[in-house]
Amino acid sequence: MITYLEAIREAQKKALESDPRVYIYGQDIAAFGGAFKATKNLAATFPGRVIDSPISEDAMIGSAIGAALQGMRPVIEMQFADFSTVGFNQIVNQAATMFWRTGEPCPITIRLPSGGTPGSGPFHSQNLEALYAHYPGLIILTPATVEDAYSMLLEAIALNDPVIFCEHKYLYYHLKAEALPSAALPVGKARIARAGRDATVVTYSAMLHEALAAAEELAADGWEIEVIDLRSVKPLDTDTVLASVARTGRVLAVGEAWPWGGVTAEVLARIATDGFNLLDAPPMRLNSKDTPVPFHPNLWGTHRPTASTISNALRDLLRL
Amino acid sequence: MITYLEAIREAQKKALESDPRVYIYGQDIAAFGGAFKATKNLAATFPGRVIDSPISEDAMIGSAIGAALQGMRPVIEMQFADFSTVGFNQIVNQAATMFWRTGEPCPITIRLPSGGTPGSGPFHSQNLEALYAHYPGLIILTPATVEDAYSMLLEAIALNDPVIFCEHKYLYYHLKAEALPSAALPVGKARIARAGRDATVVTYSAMLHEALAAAEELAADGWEIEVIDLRSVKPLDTDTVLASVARTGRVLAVGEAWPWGGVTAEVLARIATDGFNLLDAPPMRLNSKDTPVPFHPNLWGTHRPTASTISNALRDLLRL
Amino acid sequence: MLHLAEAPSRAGKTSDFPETYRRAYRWMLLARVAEEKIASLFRGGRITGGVFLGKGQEAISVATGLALKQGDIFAPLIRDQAGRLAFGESLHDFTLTYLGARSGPMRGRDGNVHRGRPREGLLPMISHLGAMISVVNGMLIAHRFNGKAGTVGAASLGDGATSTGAFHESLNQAAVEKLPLVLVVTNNQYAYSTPNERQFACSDLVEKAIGYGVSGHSIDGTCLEDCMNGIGEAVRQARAGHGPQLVVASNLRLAGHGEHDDAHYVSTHLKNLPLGRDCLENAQQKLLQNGWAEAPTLELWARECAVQVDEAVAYALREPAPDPATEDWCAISHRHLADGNNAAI
Amino acid sequence: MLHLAEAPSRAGKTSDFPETYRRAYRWMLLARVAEEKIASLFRGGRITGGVFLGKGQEAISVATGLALKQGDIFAPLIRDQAGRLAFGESLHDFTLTYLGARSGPMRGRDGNVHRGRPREGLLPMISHLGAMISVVNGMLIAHRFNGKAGTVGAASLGDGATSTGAFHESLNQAAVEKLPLVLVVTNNQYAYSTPNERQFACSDLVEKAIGYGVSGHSIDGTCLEDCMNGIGEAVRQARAGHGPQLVVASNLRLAGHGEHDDAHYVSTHLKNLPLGRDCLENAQQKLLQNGWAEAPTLELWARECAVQVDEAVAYALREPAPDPATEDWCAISHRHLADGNNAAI
Ligand SMILES: Cc1ncc(C[n+]2csc(CCOP(=O)(O)OP(=O)(O)O)c2C)c(N)n1
Ligand SMILES: Cc1ncc(C[n+]2csc(CCOP(=O)(O)OP(=O)(O)O)c2C)c(N)n1
Ligand SMILES: [Mg+2]
Ligand SMILES: [Mg+2]
Repeated sequence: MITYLEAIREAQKKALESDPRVYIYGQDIAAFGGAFKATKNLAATFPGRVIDSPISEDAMIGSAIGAALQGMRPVIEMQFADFSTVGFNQIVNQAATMFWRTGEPCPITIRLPSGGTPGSGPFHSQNLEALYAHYPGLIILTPATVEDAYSMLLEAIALNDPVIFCEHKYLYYHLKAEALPSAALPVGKARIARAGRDATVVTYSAMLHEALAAAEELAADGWEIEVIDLRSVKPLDTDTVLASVARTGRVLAVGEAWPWGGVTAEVLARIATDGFNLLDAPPMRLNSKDTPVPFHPNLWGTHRPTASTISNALRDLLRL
Repeated sequence: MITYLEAIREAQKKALESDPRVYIYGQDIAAFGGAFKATKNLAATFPGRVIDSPISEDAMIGSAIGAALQGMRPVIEMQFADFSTVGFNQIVNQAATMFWRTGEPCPITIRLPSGGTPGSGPFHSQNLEALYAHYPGLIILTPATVEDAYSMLLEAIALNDPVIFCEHKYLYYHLKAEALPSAALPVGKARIARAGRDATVVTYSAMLHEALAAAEELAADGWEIEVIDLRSVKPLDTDTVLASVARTGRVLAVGEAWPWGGVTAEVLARIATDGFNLLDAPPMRLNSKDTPVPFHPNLWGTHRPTASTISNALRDLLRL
Repeated sequence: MLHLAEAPSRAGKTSDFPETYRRAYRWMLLARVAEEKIASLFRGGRITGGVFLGKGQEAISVATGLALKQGDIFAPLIRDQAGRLAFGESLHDFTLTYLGARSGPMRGRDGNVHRGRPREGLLPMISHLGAMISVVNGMLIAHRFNGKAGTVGAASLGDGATSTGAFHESLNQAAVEKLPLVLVVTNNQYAYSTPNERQFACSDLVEKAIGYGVSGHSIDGTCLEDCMNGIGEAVRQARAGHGPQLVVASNLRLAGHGEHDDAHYVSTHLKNLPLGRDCLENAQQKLLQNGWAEAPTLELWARECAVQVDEAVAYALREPAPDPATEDWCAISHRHLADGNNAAI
Repeated sequence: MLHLAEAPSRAGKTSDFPETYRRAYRWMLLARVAEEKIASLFRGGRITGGVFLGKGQEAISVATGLALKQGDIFAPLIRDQAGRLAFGESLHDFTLTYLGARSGPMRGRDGNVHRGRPREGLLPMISHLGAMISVVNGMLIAHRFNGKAGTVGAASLGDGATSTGAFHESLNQAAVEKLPLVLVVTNNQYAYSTPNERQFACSDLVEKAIGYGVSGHSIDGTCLEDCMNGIGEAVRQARAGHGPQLVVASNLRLAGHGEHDDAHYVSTHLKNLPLGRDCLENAQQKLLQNGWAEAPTLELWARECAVQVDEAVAYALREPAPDPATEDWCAISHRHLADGNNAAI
């Protein structure tokens, strides 16, 4: 069995092995192996290529951009996604604009340990995919499975464009698979995680598992819910979403991030503009509440969508 | 005649006059009067209360938060909205979370000279309202008229919550009104800028004027287009939008910002979920292109929506 | 809140050094005992989230808290339990927050070290390192506007946090505005696992002072007396209008970065240096050597602290957790401006 | 690109100081003439966007450009026309970008000072001050990985930009990594309208060097010789592996912040100090005094520069503007991953 976190480590190991241009830079990632141990043992195996950085997110990302311009393939680990706000400018204004301004590709991968876990609170729980997706020039990946964590990270490092890799901390240890995948869907393609015909749930990252549990729950009542795992939120695979809505006529978009302008807003806007006539009922969305992410597990469990709020929403949707 | 820029200056003057807790802090805003002269003469009139800051956006905003906690009402001028990315963390993680975490209000106003003008290029043209609206805890204002620039800035300073005040540079000198308003719609209410019955355009800030021009153009063909000026994008006045869509059955959302997760996505998501049955045709949206904002006027004129692309979109919408 | 027989108190600060030293020691002891208790609850699975201890850093922390007066401002970080207590934070705020009680100052919305009471001058840290300093600056700017002279603001920082842009911008801002900021950098040789040599290249962090045009002070963080004198002097200078003061105290963290961390990476060489000594033990020896306290008194104090901590933990354990059903899910103070249509269904 | 009778060139750098000095002077002169031309086109309404001049700063800028070799890296800022030319940027890149030609290096996507050719080691600045330094660091890190020793990276900065967090993080990063970075801070006494005393509180910016553990160099920015020697020394030190070098040159900007600004706020006192002298005039006098060039030669050079500039402007004016219809509106290199469904209709 291999965990989501191990898959991330293995992908980095494979990238370091197979491509001499790859190096990893982040706080406490060398001898210590990272706050989450995502780079455990890599510094020893690849001397000089897994490097501890000072607590300087802006300079960390800036330097990665420079190295990428000289042909390297840096992977930057943010200790938590939340801290990328202090490296924000280099990401959105330097990395994201480089290709468009100069024609030079900027192949950097920024790993953002994202999302809530019980007790992690307002500053260690954030989901920032919508923030980065709003800016032109970035690719935003949100793997929900062990297999995708592995294959999409490898693909991210291989891509010539800057990639924001949103890995979900809640899945790090919880999620396990039998083995690493040998083949994978390419970046940019959504996946039908569960087939159904009565309604579609469009989701990604940790919420996929809540949605699958909700679908399972509704299956007991005879409802067949289709669940789509977006995998990448930019580009967003509208075609796969619309094809599903064409089959089901009903859609619920679910995200763990804040509501205003999040992935669910973008998904619904696309369905409304391009798939309006496919809908048998108003589309719905479910997000976290519009407050900072609370520390206490009681509050946290209510702040974000769960299998139970998703299945409630689905029952409403099916009734419409 | 008073310009949009002068209205901003007058509002700051009035606030300084009437409330001793108000002070203004920003780069080159004291003796020099600001890069755009939005604080011209204010330092002389209010000695010690209009203060030049070092080029330290993070510390500028952090200090405003501290002063607000001690009962002051700081107004922070960013020299350009684009530079708020380096003060981003203090805005979204310190100011925006303060009330929720501690129960203490954080009354700061951050003025963001926003939006494109010919030749201002990728780093002096950005529209960041969606970025800030995504975070809980902030109020985002986007005045489109001289009157709103004045009254909403005064209201922003009076509010107990952090306000991101997106003033549009393209309107600074172009837009004029007869006089400053004596009464005003409160923050949080959208305004029907032009009444119509055939379709609704939902927009804000500089795009309002492009939309009004498009509506005028279509009026020549007998179409009556309703134009809604959102005024504030968070909170977003969904009621006024839905009431209009109920009358017209057709809607086009227009924004100057990038498409992914922008105001137009949020507006369409709300209409789709809450106003689905009001629609006679798929809703549409129009945004800038998904690239950095180009420098050259030729490119810039194509990058953002204009009266002519809006009227084209409206003709499509009316044909649907 | 404190019920010690002879409660150390902020009121009645005295120039009687042994008395102040005793008070400092007792806050340090209380902090140590309280944190050990939380650590044991953590090991027992009773704490959600992280636990970060100030073990080995109590001297510099307490010296900061003690040097401040009512009306001053303090922005503590994760290793400041002693300083918080000395500044006036109640032990109940500590236990209620760690145990996630609704009645704590953060009401379960934030936890562990993320607590404060801004109205009482105690800032609740956000996690982003360096971010609290400019907030202190702003509070001092407000005091200047309001003609409140003589207020001092202290902010804590670690060696690692000196690498943040926020540290730089805010210290420079304070210098330009000549604010009474005391920036207390505790160089415990590591930022999480990262040693000084991967964090900065100057030979001593206090060398940064000159580049900002502020005064610098070097302190032995293992020696309570040195901490009290050094911080005391820095606070006096700031209060007297001599602008920001950069204090650098050296020591070792005698715990993991957090309680999940065994700190195996800490060099034995450093542990064996004077730098690696325990400031609490040092202070205890000093008390005995100088005849400022007798062994039985020290034992009494230890028992008193244990009682205090047990009481505060028991109290917090009885307090109800936050209730999501009655929770007010509104992030702004003007409820009528909440973006209600936008909430999750 | 240059067709001077005796073209100043980067190839064939010589240790013959007068010859190098003459070359430097001619690049300075060419920069001055070229910028004056653009300023006059701006006044005539022929330029869109801002125009930012390096007038008075040519000496420090050219010294930087000249001290670098092929394969080195240069991150210029807004007052670096002279340094760009000396580093090897073609005058056509300058005019094509200012005039918004599609054939310029930025293809009309970005303008004026926002140009560069990363493959040739010339970085195109983004506006956010301080943001280019860490990019240079990264390029140097890549060179280290690739075993390219002896490469130097120079980044320009203003006094105002030293207040940014980006400056701090990147200089510290370079120091920790011991990178061959030469950070050239031109203290022209103002950041836009803001004087030094509102920007920092140390007595001289070079005092910052010690706090980063890097070498510092002070230079008279009005004296070409001092600039050449000082920068030359800093570059040598960096190239020899002695880590980052912080160079601080002092002078005055002899123009507005941009051409829209009359710089009325610049103090007359400062203008009358030696600091306020024009480095180009100084260099010219030196040439004459030392007999390194005769007056007729200077006149010839001036005429040659004017011809060059006129040619480059005329060329750029004939080049077509970008065409939105054929423009490739794709912000990423992998076209198949463009978020097509998301485009404006
Ligand atoms: C901007 C930012 N980046 C990363 C982190 C994650 N982080 C939390 S504590 C820590 C180490 C801090 O070290 P130091 O400043 O020396 O303080 P110490 O823990 O030693 O007291 C890190 C990297 C953070 N909180 N903020
Ligand atoms: C982060 C950031 N904040 C603000 C600005 C706006 N701005 C552009 S140039 C400038 C002044 C720069 O002064 P200085 O660094 O001294 O350089 P100089 O213009 O004197 O050469 C300012 C404030 C910016 N470009 N970046
Ligand atoms: Mg430390
Ligand atoms: Mg300057």
